[in-house]
Amino acid sequence: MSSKVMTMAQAVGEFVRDGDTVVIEGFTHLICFAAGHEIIRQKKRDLVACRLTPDLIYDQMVAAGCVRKLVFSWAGNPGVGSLFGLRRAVEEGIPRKVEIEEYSHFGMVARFMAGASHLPFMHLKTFEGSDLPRKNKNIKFIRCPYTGKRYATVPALNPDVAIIHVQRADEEGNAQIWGLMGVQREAAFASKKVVIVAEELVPREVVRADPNRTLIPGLIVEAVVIEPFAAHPSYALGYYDRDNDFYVEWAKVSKEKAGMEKYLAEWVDGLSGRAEYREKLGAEYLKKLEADNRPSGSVNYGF
Amino acid sequence: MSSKVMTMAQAVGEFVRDGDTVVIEGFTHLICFAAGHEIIRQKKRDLVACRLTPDLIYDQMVAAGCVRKLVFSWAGNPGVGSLFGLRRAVEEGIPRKVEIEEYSHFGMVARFMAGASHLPFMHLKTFEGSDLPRKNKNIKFIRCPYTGKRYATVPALNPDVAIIHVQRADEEGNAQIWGLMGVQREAAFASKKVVIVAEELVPREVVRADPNRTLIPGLIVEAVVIEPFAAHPSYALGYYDRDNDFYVEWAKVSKEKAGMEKYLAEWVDGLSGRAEYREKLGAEYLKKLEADNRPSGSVNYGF
Amino acid sequence: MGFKMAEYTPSEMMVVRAARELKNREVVFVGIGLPNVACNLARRLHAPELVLIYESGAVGCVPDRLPLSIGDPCLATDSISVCSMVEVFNYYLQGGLIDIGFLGGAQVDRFGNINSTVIGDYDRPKVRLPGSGGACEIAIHAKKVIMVLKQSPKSFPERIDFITSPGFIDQVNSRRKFGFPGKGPSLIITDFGVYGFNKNTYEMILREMYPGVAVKDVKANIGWDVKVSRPPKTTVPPTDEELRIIRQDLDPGRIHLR
Amino acid sequence: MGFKMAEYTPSEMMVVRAARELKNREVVFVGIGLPNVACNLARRLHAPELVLIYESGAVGCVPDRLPLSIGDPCLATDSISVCSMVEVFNYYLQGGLIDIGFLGGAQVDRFGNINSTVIGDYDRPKVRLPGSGGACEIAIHAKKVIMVLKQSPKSFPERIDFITSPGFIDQVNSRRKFGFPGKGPSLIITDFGVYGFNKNTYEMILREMYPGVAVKDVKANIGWDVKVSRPPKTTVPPTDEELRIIRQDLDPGRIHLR
Repeated sequence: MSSKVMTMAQAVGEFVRDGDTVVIEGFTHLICFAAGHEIIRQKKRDLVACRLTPDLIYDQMVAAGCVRKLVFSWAGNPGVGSLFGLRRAVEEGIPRKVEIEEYSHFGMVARFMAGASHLPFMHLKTFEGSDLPRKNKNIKFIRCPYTGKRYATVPALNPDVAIIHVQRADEEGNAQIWGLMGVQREAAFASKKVVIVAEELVPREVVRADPNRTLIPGLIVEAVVIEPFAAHPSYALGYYDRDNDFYVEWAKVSKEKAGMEKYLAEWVDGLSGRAEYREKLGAEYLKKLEADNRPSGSVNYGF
Repeated sequence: MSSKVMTMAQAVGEFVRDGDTVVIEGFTHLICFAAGHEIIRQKKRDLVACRLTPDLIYDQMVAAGCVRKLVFSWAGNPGVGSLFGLRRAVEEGIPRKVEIEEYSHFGMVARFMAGASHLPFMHLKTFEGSDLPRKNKNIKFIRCPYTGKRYATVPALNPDVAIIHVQRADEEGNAQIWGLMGVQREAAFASKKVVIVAEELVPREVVRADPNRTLIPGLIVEAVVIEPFAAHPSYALGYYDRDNDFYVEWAKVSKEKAGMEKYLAEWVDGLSGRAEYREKLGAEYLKKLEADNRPSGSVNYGF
Repeated sequence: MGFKMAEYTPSEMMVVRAARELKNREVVFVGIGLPNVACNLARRLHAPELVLIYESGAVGCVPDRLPLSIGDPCLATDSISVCSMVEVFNYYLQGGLIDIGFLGGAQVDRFGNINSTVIGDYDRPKVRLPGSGGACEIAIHAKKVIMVLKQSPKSFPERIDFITSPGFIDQVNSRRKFGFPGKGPSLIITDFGVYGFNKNTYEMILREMYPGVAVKDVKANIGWDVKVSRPPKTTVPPTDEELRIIRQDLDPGRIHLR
Repeated sequence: MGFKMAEYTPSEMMVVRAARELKNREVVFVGIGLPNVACNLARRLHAPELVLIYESGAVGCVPDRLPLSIGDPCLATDSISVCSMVEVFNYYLQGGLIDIGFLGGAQVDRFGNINSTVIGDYDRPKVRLPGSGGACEIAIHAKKVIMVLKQSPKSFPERIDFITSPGFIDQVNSRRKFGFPGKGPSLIITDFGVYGFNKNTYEMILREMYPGVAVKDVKANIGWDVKVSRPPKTTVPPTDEELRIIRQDLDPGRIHLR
C-alpha cells in the first residue's frame, strides 16, 4: 500500500485549483482552518466555496479575495454574531463582490446526500412558505408519484474537492471520526477529490480494530495531511477544546477591514504553515485547550 | 426515568397484533429468532412480514401460518439454498397461500429510508431493464426536475412494529450496535412502534460514554427485552458466532413439511421461551459459539 | 451570595418564561442563545428528562457548561446518541419526532413568520443576516414552535423583508394548504411579555405581560396595532431558585443574558 | 500434501479463472459462493490490495475464514470500514465506486440478462428462486460485471423466464437508452469455458474453453446456437499454488467447491 501522506502545502497546491468548487466541511467540530489558511497563502482565486456554515475560516477566505461565490445555509459567527468579512463582501463588494447561493441546513444536507448518492436531486419537506425558493431558482418542487403531495427538491452538490478534517487516519486515508460528524461523510463521498487532514496518523491496525468508526474509506481519498491542531479555533474531540474566546474575540478583530487585514498578514500570510501557527500560539495557550480524558470504553469485535 | 424492560412474551403480546405489518430486521447479523419464535408461540396471524432477506426465522413463521404476505428482496438460506417453508407456501399454498411483494435490496433499503424520513417515496437508479416493475406496481418512475432523467421510485415502508436486535441497550431502549448494521436504524425509525431486544442490559453511563455507537435512541422505543442468545442461529458480534452448521442443516430439517413441523413442535411450541431454548441447546453447544476477544480499543471523548 | 435576587433583567425573565413552557420528557430542538439557556434551566428544575436535540446531531445532551455554539463538544460528550446531520434532519426532524422547536430571528410579523435572512432588499441588502440554518424546516416540522426574541418596532414590523421560516404565513393559515406536519407557532416570548395566536385570524395576540409592563409600552414597541387579550395576565417573575441557577450555573460569564 | 495437484474440478477451474480476472486495488462487490472464493484467492496471489465490499456494509474485508454468508462476522471484524446498507447502496454502489460486480443466477440469456427470481410463471412458479437481492442494481451500476455460473441448456436457455438483473437487455444494448452508469456484462465464466460479448450484437461469444473441452460439448450445453471466437483460446489450467490455496485455506470443508 502506497502512502498518500503529504504536507498541507502540497495537498492544497496539487488538489485545489483556481475556479474550483471547494468544500471544507465540519459542523463546528473539525473545521480545517489550516487548509483555509493554506488556500489564502497560495492565493487561490475564484473559488466556489461551499459549506453549511461559513464560519470564521470562510470569512477569512472571502476577506482574502479567494472566493467568487458562496454556497451555504447559515453564515454567522455561531453564538457571537456576524461574519464581517463576508458582510463587507456581500454588502459592499470588498475586496470583491461575492455571489451567494443560499439554502437551509436541510437543503444543504440533502444536496450533499444527493451528491454522495450520484442522484441529480433529493426531495425533502421544507422551503414552502419561505421566500428562499423565490431567490434561489435551484430550489424546485415535484409531486410524489404515490400521494400527489408536493415536495421541494435541491440539486446534487458535487464539489471538485473536499477537505475533511478528522481525528485520525491511516496513511491510505481511512479516516475515523467520533463526536459530532456533521456531513463530513456526505461531503467526502459527494466530491470528486478528497483531502483528509488528520490530527493523528495511526497504523492500519488501529483502524481495523474498530471499523465502525471509519467514516471515510481510503479508496475515495487522494491525499492525507497529518497536522495537529489544524482545526483551531474549531476543535477535535479528544484532542483539544473549542477556543470559544477566539470566536468571541473575532468580532472585534474582524469588524473593520484593517483589523481583518492585520490578522491575515500576521497569522496567515506571515506564517509558513500550521507548525509556525502552533508555535506562535505558544505551548501554554495550547495546553489550556488540551482535552481531558473521557474514555469511550472498548467493545468486542470477536466472534 | 421509567424502565421499559419486559419479557419477550409481554412485548410480543402487547405490541404485535394480528394483521400487523411487522419487521424483524438484521442482515445476517442480529436477526431476532427469539422474537419470531414468540410470534409463532402466540399464534399471531395474518402478518405482513417485511425483511430484506426472509431468513430461516421467516421460513418458520410462514410454515407456522403466521404470515399473510411477505415483503422482501432476497428469500433464501444464505450460502445454502432454498427456504422450503416459504417455497411450499408460494408454490403450493401450504399451510396457506402467502402473497409476495418483491423488490431488490436497494429498493427495500430505499423504502426504509423513505419511511424513516417520513417521505412518501424515495428515488433510486435501479429496476429499469428488469421485469420487477412489471410484477410490482409499487415500483414507479419519475423524471428529475433538473436533468429530465428517469429514476425509479419505491413507496415508503412504515411497519406497525419493528423488532430490532442489538448488542446492548439501557432500560430506556437506547440501543448500541457494532459490526454489521444492516438497516436496523432505518427499520426502527420507519416503524410506528419499536421493540428492542438486547443481548445485554447496560447502565445509562455505558451508553453515554460512547454515544456514536447508539444507533437507536430510547425516545422511539416502546419495549426493551433482555434476552441473551436471542439471535441464534444468527449472531451477535462480540457475544457469539453465527451457527453456520445450523444454516446448513436447516436445508435437511425443513425440506419436507413433516421435518419442519417436528422442528416447530420441538424447538418453538414445545418451549416456553429463550431460556428453555438455551437450556435445550446446552451449555457445551453455546460454549462452542462463544465469541473470542477482539477489543476495539477506546477513544477519547474529552474536551 | 452576591446578587440581590428580586432584581432581574428582561433576558432573564424571557429565559425563565420559556423554561416554564417545557414539559418533562418533551423532545426539544434547541437553538443557540437564549433557548439554550431556557432548556438547560428547565432540565435543572421541573424537566430533568427533557430530551435536547441539536441540529449538529447530538441527541439527549447533558451539557455541563453552557454551549456557545450548537456544535460545542459538551453536547456530544455524555449525550445519548450522536448521529450525522443526514439523520438528524431526515429521521428526527422530518421524521416527526420533535415536540418543540425554538426559534429566534431578526424580525417577526403578525402571523409568526420569521426573517433571519436580510434587512432591506435581498440583492442589495442593508444588513445581511446569517440566513435560515435549520430554522425553515424546524418551523415546518416541529409540532410546536416557540419564538424568543426582543421586541421593538424594528423587530416586529408590519411587514418583514423576507420570510425565512414560515409561521402561519397569512390570515388563512396557508400551512394547511402546504400540508405542513407541525402546527406552527404557539408562543412568542419577548422582553415585554408573551404572545399567542388567534385561532381564527392566526394573528399574534398579547396574552401575558411581565410585572411592571403596561399595554402602552407593548404597543409602542411593535409595528402594528397588536391585539391584546382582555385582560392580559401578569407573568410570575423569576424565582430566586431560577435566577440562582441561571447566574451561578448556566451563564456565570453573562454571555447570553447581558 | 494429500492431493494430486494436476487434477481439479470444474468449479475450481471457474474460481481460478475468475480470480485471474481481478486486478490489484480494484474495488469488487462480492456475492456469496464461488465469487467469494475467487476474490479471496486473488487477494492471496496477485491482488493483495483488492478491495472487497459486501452488500452487508463491510468494506475492505480480510476474511480469515471463507464466509458462508455475505454477512458473516469475519467480514466486519478487521475490515476497513463498516457502514449501514443505506450507505453501501447509495454511496458506494450508486455512487459509482464499484469496479467489478460478481453475479450468479439460475438462468442467463444470450444478452447477459440474468434470472434469479423464478422458473416458470411468476404468479404460478415452478420453482421460486431467492430473487434479486442486490443483483439488479449491481448489474446496473458496477463498471464491469462478471458472471459465474454452471452451464446447461436449462441455465442458458434461448429465453429466460424473468429478467431479474439486466445485462445488455437486447441486440441494441438498451442499457444506453436507460442511461445505466455501468458498462454491463464483460465475462461469463462457466464450467466449460469463458464467454465475452460481441461489440455490435451484444451477444455472448465463446472466447475460451477449458483444457479437454470441445466446441460440441459447449454447444450441447447451451440453449441456442452460440457464436464462437475463431479459434477459442484454451484456458491455462489451475496451478498447483492456486489449488493449494483453495483446498487448504479457502474451502477445506469443500462447501463451495464440490
